[in-house]
Amino acid sequence: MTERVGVYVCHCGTNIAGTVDVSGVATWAKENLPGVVVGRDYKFMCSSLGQELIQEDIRKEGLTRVVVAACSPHLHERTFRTACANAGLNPYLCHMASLREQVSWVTKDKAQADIKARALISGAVRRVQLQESLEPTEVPVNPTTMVVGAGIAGIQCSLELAEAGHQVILVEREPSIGGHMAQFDKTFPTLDCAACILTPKMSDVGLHPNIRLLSYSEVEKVSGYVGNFDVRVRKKARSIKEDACTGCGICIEKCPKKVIDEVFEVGIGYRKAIYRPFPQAVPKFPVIDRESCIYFERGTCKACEKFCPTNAIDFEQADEYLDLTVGNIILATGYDLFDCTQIPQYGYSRLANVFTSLEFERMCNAAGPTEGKIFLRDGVTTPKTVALVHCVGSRDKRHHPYCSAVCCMSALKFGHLVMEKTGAEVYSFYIDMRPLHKNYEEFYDRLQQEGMHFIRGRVAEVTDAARLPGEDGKLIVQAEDTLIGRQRRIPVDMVVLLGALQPRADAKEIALRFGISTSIDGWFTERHPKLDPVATMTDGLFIAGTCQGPKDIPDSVSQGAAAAARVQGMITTGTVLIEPIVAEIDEARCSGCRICNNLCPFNAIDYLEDKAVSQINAALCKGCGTCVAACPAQAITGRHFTYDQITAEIAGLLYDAEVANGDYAPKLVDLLQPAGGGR
Amino acid sequence: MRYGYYPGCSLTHSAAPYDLSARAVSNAFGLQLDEVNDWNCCGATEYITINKAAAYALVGRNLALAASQDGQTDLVAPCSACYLNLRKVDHNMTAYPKLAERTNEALAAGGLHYDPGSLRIRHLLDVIVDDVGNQAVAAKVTRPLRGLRVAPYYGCLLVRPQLNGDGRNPEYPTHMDDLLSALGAEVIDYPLKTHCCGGHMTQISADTAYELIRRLLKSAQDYEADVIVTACPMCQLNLDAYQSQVNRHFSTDFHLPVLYFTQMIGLALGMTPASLGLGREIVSAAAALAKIGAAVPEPEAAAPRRKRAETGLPMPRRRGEG
Amino acid sequence: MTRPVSGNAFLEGVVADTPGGEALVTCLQCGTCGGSCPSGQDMDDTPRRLFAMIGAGMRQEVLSSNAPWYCVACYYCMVRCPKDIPVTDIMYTLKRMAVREKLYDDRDAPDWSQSFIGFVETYGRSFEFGLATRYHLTHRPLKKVGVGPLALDMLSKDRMSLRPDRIRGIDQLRAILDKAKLQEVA
Amino acid sequence: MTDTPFEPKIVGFLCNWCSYRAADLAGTARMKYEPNVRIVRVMCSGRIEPSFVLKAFALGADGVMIAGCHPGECHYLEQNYKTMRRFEMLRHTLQAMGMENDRLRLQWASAAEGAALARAIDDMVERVRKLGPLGWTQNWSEDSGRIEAVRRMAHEHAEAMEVPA
Repeated sequence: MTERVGVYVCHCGTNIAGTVDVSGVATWAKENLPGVVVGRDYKFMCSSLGQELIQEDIRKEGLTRVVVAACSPHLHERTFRTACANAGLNPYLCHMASLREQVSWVTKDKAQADIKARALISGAVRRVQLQESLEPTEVPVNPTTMVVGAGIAGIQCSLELAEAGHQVILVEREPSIGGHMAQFDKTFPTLDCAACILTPKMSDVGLHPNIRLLSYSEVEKVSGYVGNFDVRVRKKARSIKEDACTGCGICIEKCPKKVIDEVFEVGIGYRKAIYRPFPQAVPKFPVIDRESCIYFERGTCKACEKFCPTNAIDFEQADEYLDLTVGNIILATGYDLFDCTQIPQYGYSRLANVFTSLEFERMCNAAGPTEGKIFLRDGVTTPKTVALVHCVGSRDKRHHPYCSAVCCMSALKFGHLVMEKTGAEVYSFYIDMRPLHKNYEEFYDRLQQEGMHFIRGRVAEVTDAARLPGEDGKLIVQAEDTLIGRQRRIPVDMVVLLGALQPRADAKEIALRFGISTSIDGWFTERHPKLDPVATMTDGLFIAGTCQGPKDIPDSVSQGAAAAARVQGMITTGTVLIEPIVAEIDEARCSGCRICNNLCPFNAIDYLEDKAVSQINAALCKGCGTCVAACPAQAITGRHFTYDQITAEIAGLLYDAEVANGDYAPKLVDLLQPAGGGR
Repeated sequence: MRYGYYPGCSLTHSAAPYDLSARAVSNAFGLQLDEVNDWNCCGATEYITINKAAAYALVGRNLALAASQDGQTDLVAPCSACYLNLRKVDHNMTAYPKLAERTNEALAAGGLHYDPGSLRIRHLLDVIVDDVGNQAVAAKVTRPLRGLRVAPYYGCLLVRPQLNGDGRNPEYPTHMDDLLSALGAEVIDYPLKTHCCGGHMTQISADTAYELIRRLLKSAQDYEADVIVTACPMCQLNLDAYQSQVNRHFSTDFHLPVLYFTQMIGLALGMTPASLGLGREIVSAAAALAKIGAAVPEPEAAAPRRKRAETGLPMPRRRGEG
Repeated sequence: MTRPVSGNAFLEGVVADTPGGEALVTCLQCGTCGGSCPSGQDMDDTPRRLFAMIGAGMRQEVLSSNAPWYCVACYYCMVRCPKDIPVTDIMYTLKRMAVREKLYDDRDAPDWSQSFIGFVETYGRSFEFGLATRYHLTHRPLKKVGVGPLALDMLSKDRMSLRPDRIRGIDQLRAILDKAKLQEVA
Repeated sequence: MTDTPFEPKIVGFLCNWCSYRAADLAGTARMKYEPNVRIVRVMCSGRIEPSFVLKAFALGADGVMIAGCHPGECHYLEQNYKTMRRFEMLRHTLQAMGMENDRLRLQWASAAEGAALARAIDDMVERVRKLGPLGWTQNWSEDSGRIEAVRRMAHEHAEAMEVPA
């Protein structure tokens, strides 16, 4: 069969036409490339007029294939596929050549640009003729959504979805929801207290009929695909009968075992062995920490059980496994704080009065270990001077190259709190002040007026080695004041390190479990950095909040809402189309060697014992083609990227090559690859 | 274990006690040190100041000679400055092929060649801590340094710079601390243990150097150290020989002996002070060593050269004195 | 590999003559170097400032700054620089340029280095006593307090030799160094 | 840049998610680079069969560049590790066929590394330009030993694939 190909070369204004002889190339294609019956150039192919041009030719000229030589397929492939579809041509019979990104914008020499443009077009023409009609498969979307992580971002999207009348399963690792925000005291730039704005939302979550809250639980396993995920959740044993517990808290009161709270109080406060991270915790049920519980250590005590009025204590309780099915998953797993001991010159963990930002938040928090009073490590002395160190682990190639986005504002907030609570002098050591969002710059201005000192210079070291008068018994913060160009030593009583926000320690593991990708640092990767910030490359999986990158509360909330909106869209549509660009096994050719089985990271390939062949689950297959390349029997076809299509494209790209190599090389190719049938 | 040994100029004279004790201690642990044949100066911090190509060639000769000694894979330097120069040249020749090419071009003029990366440049302290191990060291201790408060002084070039992130913690190392505690000493944790001794500033801008030395001595004294322990001849020289200058300059009265970690090991292993070159420090260590029942020998040992010394060139008179 | 900003011969020169110097163009101007420097107080311009001046092509001013000569090579700046700029090595490069162009502010440091390598080139080893005499007595007899007794102490403790040690392969070494010097000027 | 007589033709296989987006970025940023590389888009570098590379050489390419996401950043989680393995195998094959290493290049480029990709392309074009045309005719035909080599490789190829992920 001979195909009738139409080639359309776009000027893109002067973006392409300025460098490439568009009309020349179009005519060249029509005259020289076999199968091409139409060769046109047009100012803007993506305009409705441009699209109509194609559609008209499909109808009038009976085109069976279309090549659009314009911009990157990532921009307009969908546009032209739709155009073709509307004219009755299967969208997968249209192919694009990227003349703008790959030729006109990157090539100086016009003659060379023409040669390359022709190559790309001839490649596309050769390829498109071998492309096949494909039909996406349609699958239903389960209307229940799982949200993983119940910090402010997770809480926000859960509430948005629940309010819209959809079922939500909210999974939280810790005994209570709330995340980092629950640890904070005030929030910048408005200084309203974190608890006051967060706890109402938390109880909404706890009470909402559409939200099933699984706290103290972790996702163990995820399988399935967009619209139909199967998730196994492990509900860790709380040792509390939730149906019996009233949350009266008498057990906590009576528990004789006090331990340092490394999680919620970040090591500067205490909790009991049976505990609730904080008074307004949701759910209200406490949890027994079996590592430190005396009963689990020695087999005696049971004080909690004795005093519990409703017999809610259950020492024998075991982990519970829940198998759930959901249509979409939103990851809002948050961040970890940088380990400040990694910068020894700042003395954290060596010099008592060096604190991390989270320790300081807890100290400022009225419900925290010091009931909101700012003390030195001794727990009694009020500091007279405090230094705030920015960029600890951020903007540093040795740790995290990125800016953590929130530290400047936290520093301003801390400065205000210190001055308000203690009247101490406050010095902020910054590299660049970055108050980016609404009312942030104004907050900076306010702190300047409140008398906070700002020194532009990254702190070189914090030491207790006194050298100059007035330094004895102090911590000396040494830095270059870069605006003066001189070294300065500021003696202070307390140093607060604004540590970087970094990905959760297990971020990469989690990403793998859910089948999404991460950046080198470990932040979850969004589908598009600008235009698709909450979707991931994996359909049905969305991300919100700081698991995607450093963010402050307003941004996390917006992302939570955005992710919810995206999911609602899927739910209302009710069904989802699955890309037909997948791999397919020809049972007749499959030798059952199972090489492909362990090459697939998505477990899309099953081995059918009875037939002794492998089979691909189209819904799970993401179409990477690795198995296709690996199959020694060439039994696997990679739809839309078949062996024949790609080799044809190669041949086209090299239209102007001396065939010299060709005379011998086909032999080679056959040696390595008996050019396999359907591939 | 066999190692190439690059003593460096200081150890031939100003730090002779370091060389003496280094060899004695290595012997005790069965480390065979093969001195690099006809080695030359590493250029200290000076050559690179005047001429980069020559500075690299100068060190290159030592590397080439060391590598040519058969079966030699590890080159040990007891002097931190030599240690850095050797490893830096090796590292940069590896990282920058052009640099290696030019350096070898120069070496060729002397019939030599060095393949970057063919030697592992080590500091003697690292060899003892990593290859011998503190446990093995402790096992050999016969005269624990009990009751002796020692201030481990690392200085700069032992831990900095980190070339491609290698080496110890550049700000807060603890390997010498651990070694000295293994010897039974009371190790003090003072904040300036990796700060600078002034390097060659004692020669060209004394006031700058004296201030740096003062800071170190003060910090060690504040923590009531009996003795400062170093792994670098330059550090030892500045803290020991210039201590009186510093005292005069700031009218302080520091009296802190400065010894080498190898001397401390030797003492703990029960070797005689003389065999470790003790008694040749300018600030007497007698009081400190008395604490562990070791007597400092009279410096008369050094008689022969002394004669010549008195007939030597006239020394400048002390200004503002007498 | 960072491409150095073209059109600034000075910057390009500094980068080209410093292993790892490419990072210079990424300087944050955060001042970690100047803040960490033990002799920072004595410097007329901090390293950070010099880097900005290099970026501005202020050759004359940079090469006549005293900062590089106060560098004690403690490498604190280098291990702390958040951009992996080889600060200390750049200081060495600036010294070499200053020496080549005779732009340094004070002769002491360069002359010290000169007399040091003078001995190295003659004997193959450094010669402390020779340095003490040649440099301190001839070069600045009055400026140096207390080197006398120091030298005496060292002699009496047999820690200073009156005779230089000479390596056997001195001719070989000279041949190598001469070749290298040709490279340097080239 | 293009005043040398010989202009190599290089085929680039770029993965859809990282390296192809890097090429897009290089374009959007108007970074000028050598026009010699002609790009084939595949969904993942894992799709690239060694025979594609041989085919490219066979059809007259003087060099082939394979580009994918950085290890650990693969959109398909870990498929680029398989690419790495195949690349090594392929390198053996081509060496056995007497081909210079510089004609085949594996390049990691994240979607943000347009500049890096452009530089890599410039660098490769420069190297291949130095090597001159592949001219397989001369250095290939008469030597039957090479055919053997390739057979052996072809065999190893099958085995290389068996290494589990």
